Amino acid sequence: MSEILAKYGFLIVPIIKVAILVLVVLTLDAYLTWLERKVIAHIQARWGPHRVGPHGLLQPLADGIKFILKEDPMPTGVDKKAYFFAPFLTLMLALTSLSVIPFGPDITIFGYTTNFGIADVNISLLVLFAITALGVYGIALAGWGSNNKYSLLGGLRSSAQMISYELALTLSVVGVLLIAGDFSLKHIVEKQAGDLGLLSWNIIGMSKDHGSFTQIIGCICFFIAAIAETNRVPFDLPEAESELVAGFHTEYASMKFAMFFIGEYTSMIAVSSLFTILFFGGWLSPFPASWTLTHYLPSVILVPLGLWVFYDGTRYETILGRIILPGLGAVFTLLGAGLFLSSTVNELIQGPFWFFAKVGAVLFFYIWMRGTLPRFRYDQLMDFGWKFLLPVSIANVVLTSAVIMWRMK
Amino acid sequence: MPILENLWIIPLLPLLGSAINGLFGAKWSKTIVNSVALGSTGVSFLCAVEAVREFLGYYEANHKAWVKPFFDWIVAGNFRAGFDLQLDHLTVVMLLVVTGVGFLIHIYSTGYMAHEEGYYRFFSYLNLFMFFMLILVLAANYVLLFVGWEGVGLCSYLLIGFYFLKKSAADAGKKAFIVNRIGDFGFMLGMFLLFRTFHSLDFSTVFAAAAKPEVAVEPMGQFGVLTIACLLLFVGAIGKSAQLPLYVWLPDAMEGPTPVSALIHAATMVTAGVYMVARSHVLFTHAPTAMYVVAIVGCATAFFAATIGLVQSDIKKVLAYSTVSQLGYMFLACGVGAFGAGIFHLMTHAFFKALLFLSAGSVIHAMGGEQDMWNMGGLSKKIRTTFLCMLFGTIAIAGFPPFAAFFSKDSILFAAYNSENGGKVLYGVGLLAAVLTSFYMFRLIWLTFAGEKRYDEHKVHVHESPLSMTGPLMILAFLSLTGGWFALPALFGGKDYFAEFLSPVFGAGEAAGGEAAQSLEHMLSIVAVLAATAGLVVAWRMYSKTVTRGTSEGVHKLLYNKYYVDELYAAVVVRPLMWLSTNVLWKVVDAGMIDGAVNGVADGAAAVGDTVRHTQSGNTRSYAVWVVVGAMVLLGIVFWPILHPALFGGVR
Amino acid sequence: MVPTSYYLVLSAILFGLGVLAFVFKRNIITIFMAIELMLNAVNLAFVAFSQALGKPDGEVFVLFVIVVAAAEAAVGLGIIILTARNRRSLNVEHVDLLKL
Amino acid sequence: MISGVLVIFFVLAALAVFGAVSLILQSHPIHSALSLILVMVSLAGLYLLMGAEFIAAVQIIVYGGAVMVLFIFVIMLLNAGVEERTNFSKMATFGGVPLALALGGIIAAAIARSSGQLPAPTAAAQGALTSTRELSKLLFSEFVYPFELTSFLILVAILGAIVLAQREN
Repeated sequence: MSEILAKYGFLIVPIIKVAILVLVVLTLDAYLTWLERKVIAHIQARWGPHRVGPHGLLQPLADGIKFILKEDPMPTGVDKKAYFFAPFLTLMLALTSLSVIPFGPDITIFGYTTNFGIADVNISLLVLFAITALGVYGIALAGWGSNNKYSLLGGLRSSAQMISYELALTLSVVGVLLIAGDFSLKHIVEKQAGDLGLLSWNIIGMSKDHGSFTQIIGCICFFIAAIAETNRVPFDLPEAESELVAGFHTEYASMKFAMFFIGEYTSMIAVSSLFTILFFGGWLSPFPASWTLTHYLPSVILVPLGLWVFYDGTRYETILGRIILPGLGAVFTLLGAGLFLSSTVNELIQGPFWFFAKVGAVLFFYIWMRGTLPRFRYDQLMDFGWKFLLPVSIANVVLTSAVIMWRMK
Repeated sequence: MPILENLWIIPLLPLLGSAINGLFGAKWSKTIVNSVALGSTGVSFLCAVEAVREFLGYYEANHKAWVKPFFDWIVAGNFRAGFDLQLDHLTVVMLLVVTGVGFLIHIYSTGYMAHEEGYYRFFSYLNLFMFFMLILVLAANYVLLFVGWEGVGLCSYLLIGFYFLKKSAADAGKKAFIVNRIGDFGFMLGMFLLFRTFHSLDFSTVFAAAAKPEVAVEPMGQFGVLTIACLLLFVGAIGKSAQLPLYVWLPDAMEGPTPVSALIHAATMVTAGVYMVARSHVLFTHAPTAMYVVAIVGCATAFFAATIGLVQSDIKKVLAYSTVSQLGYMFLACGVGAFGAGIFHLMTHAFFKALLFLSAGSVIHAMGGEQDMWNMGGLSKKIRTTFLCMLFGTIAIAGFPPFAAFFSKDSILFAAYNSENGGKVLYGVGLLAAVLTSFYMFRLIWLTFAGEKRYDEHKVHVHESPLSMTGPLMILAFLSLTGGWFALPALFGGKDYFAEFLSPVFGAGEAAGGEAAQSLEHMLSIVAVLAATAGLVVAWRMYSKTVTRGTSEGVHKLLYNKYYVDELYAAVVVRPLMWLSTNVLWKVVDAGMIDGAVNGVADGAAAVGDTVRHTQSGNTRSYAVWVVVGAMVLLGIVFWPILHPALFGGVR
Repeated sequence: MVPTSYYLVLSAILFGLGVLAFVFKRNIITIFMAIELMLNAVNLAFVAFSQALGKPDGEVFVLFVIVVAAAEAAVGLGIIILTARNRRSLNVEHVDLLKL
Repeated sequence: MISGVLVIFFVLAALAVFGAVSLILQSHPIHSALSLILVMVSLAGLYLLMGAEFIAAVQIIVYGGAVMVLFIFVIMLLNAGVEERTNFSKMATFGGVPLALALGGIIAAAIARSSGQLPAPTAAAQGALTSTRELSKLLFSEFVYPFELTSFLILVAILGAIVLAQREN
């Protein structure tokens, strides 16, 4: 096994990793939609999906089937190339953007060491930005191609919005780059490692060994700009349903629409991961490395959760629920127990655990905002981007560089 | 403060005055302008006096002229013309005369010009003139002297044409300028020749080189380098000092205000020629031919101008011709080698001629601008001071003892009499001129002051001039009485102090003592007095009684029209020139060639543009293609060495 | 290992195509794109040279070119918008007032 | 034998040329823009191939992400239609295409003739290129004044664009 890996590893391992990643991410997207609907529903004092499966857990599946089976009408007078090309582009770029994100430290399986992610590029941050920069074309082309005034307006808005907020997005990262002195996301994360735990993350920026400074300003700027980049509320003007029906994807249906949908959520995940990596120390545990007990936290969380789900599931109304939920609970419990028992796997799982925990938190924040905030007006959007966000991020760059210079000597 | 060490102050002061008045005077009241003009001139006069005093001390210490280079002006190759100022006894005389008389005339002008337009302009010009004149006098090399020379010419032009609205005035100014150009041309040629000969234009160098014993005196009738150089310089002098045949501008120059006539065209500028000749006496003494020419021209001018002066009716014209004639005397003196006498006469003439002009000005002032003597008469009662001053001047110029001109003119005639080859003739003509002089001067007196009035009482209100005018008159009258007394002892066997004073410059030349000479001189001076008396008597016979302007015919007509010299020049010189300029230079050269060339270029450009214009279709794509063409050409040039084997199948 | 001349030839071809587009197209925006294409061709040559010579200077030049191109795009497109507003057309051949 | 790198090169080059040609042949500006984007992306790939990864990233971020988006934005804003093939300019109609081809030909020929003089890229050169840090050092030491100048230029350009774009009022 190991010698095969040593021989053809460079060919086999990436394929496997890509397969896993796509699978995981698509599922994640699907259940992200579920989560979103649920959370918003509860924010709005509704039940949300609860018909298909227990607590609507099978709703994403139903949606997927619906998307596949739907008819795909094509409006007259569309610009065919653009119309067909746009959704593919969107999805493709969204997925590609995940390829440079390290979900954890390098791992060694069967004596074959590889990075916890698809590609390990030394300018991965730039690559990520490049991909997100191209992301606008999907929307713009969709808006243009579908020969519909609402779509066109949506496309226009999104392109303008993208250009405006990309600057702020890039500039807000410069502080982190100055601290890390490297474009590689992996190194950026490793730079944040320290015996202070979460205090040495970039957002706090307390670290003894190298010049560092709190990136709280950059963090806020980045988050706002990132929301704008992903066209989420309160910056979802390209698809403002109250003004533009559905914006750029008004004319899309079935799989094409699905692609846009998946693309959006994937890019949400990508951006959240980037956010985590840049400011919240990526896969690093918030506790100092010396606190080894905290390594059992996953199982400490999983086992009770599983048990509760099992117990709660047995009292569910429908038979299906009474079958699925306990099963799920059992899975959780066993997983936690397994982790508790095999320390190697436990160590292996630490990084991803924290990473996805943080990403999940960020995603929840996303959804929370959507449930809370009203939409910007267009001129407000532009004013905010150019007159507030950009100057603030520039100021952050200046401040950070000054402080680091001072700390260095 | 040692003025001598920074002598530049003396000329600088008038320049400053001129600049200040010229720039700001327009806004200022007459009082300020006066104070500036008079202040600058007066201070420079005082400085001059102080400088002279210091110089005399300096001379006592080390017996040589005082020269100091202040800064280099032109330095080219081995040629150097610096701003060098020189002070020796000759300069001293000129300096005192210029500053002193100039100052008096400034004072006079304040009264005379009181009611004129462009008051500040007048004084600005006058100060500028003082500046240039002082430069001329103090210059230590020919180039700087030429600067002053041209400068005074300019100022004379400006001041003659002071009433530039009056066409005759403007024309007179132009005439003076142009005639002077001829002389200056000669002067420049002379300078070039001197530089070619002596490789320098500094007085000291040139004269030292010329005074060397090995430099032979070019014998009579032989035209060597020195002779030609001297003659050329003398041409310049002729132009500047209004000698035959270039005297024509001076009478017309009387168009200018009377103080100008007094200062520039009687006392100072016109004598610059004499000064220049005297300054380069070393050269002249080495060129007897030139000397002889000078003597003849001077003598001829003296007589010629006097004859014209006989019949003029304009009071200033009379004085103008008298000036020309007196200048002739000075040149006669220089010509016969009596430079000292020439300078002596220059000084005295400066006094009494300034006096006469100023008095004439006072008369004109009194008559309210009337200049024709036939419309005057019987003024002696009305303006007594002016009358007395003018009488002083007349007696002085006529040459009665003990007035100034008696001594100066006397010494000139004596020198002429003693000079070899034709001295007697020169003396005779000079004597005749003296007779004429006293005649026309007393004619002027009688016509103006004696007899009954020939003007309309109600039109003209005759009044005496203010003190600012009569004051200078009196001073000058005193000077023209006493100005000659330096030479007084010479009559009684004593020595001529003036010649003595100048002897460091000219050498103890013509103080030829000896009993014979003594008696001869007495005899000659008695003759001169008799001649003057003759003139006086004739004038009294003709004009003391009531006279009327008679019709002029015959000789009188000829004289009255100045021998038709102007007409002659007009016919011989001016008209051909006009014709040439009009028909050749203007119509052919200018209109044809120059304008043709310019317009041709313009038309050519227009024509080319007309054809090329069509490439400018306004269509952007065409422009783009043109850009491509240009890029191809450039690349072709750049890549040529790489490409041409490729294009012509060459092998790499 | 790709020979440098390959890159250079490619950049030459791209440049030629850019020029072709520059003279061939009628739409102002497309012509502007042609200019960008030429700039890109030049950039390629720059990078190729800097690779061949082993000096990063070429890449610095490329950075400058990109920056200038960005600025140019901003101003140029502003001009284009104005032109389109005034002339009501994007066809350069309708913008022909620049003549006698 | 053809190495993998060479294969990649040819693929990318073909893409670039195809994009350039289609930029010319497409009649609609937005398709031309897309073709141009294709060219740019493939050029970025070539830069990566040469080891100039930073340039590659900047190429995509600035050109792909900003400039071309601006183009497309303008195209949408002006709602540009299919370009009309007018032929007012005889010069361009008859002279343009051959001249342009000739120009490209000249350059290509010059390169082809002189390719012998070119130094072959060495491994050391490759290594030197990969370092973004070195690039930035050069940029901020030797080329700092041009750098500042460009930043000033950008400022001017921003102001110019604003002045141009705002309506008269």
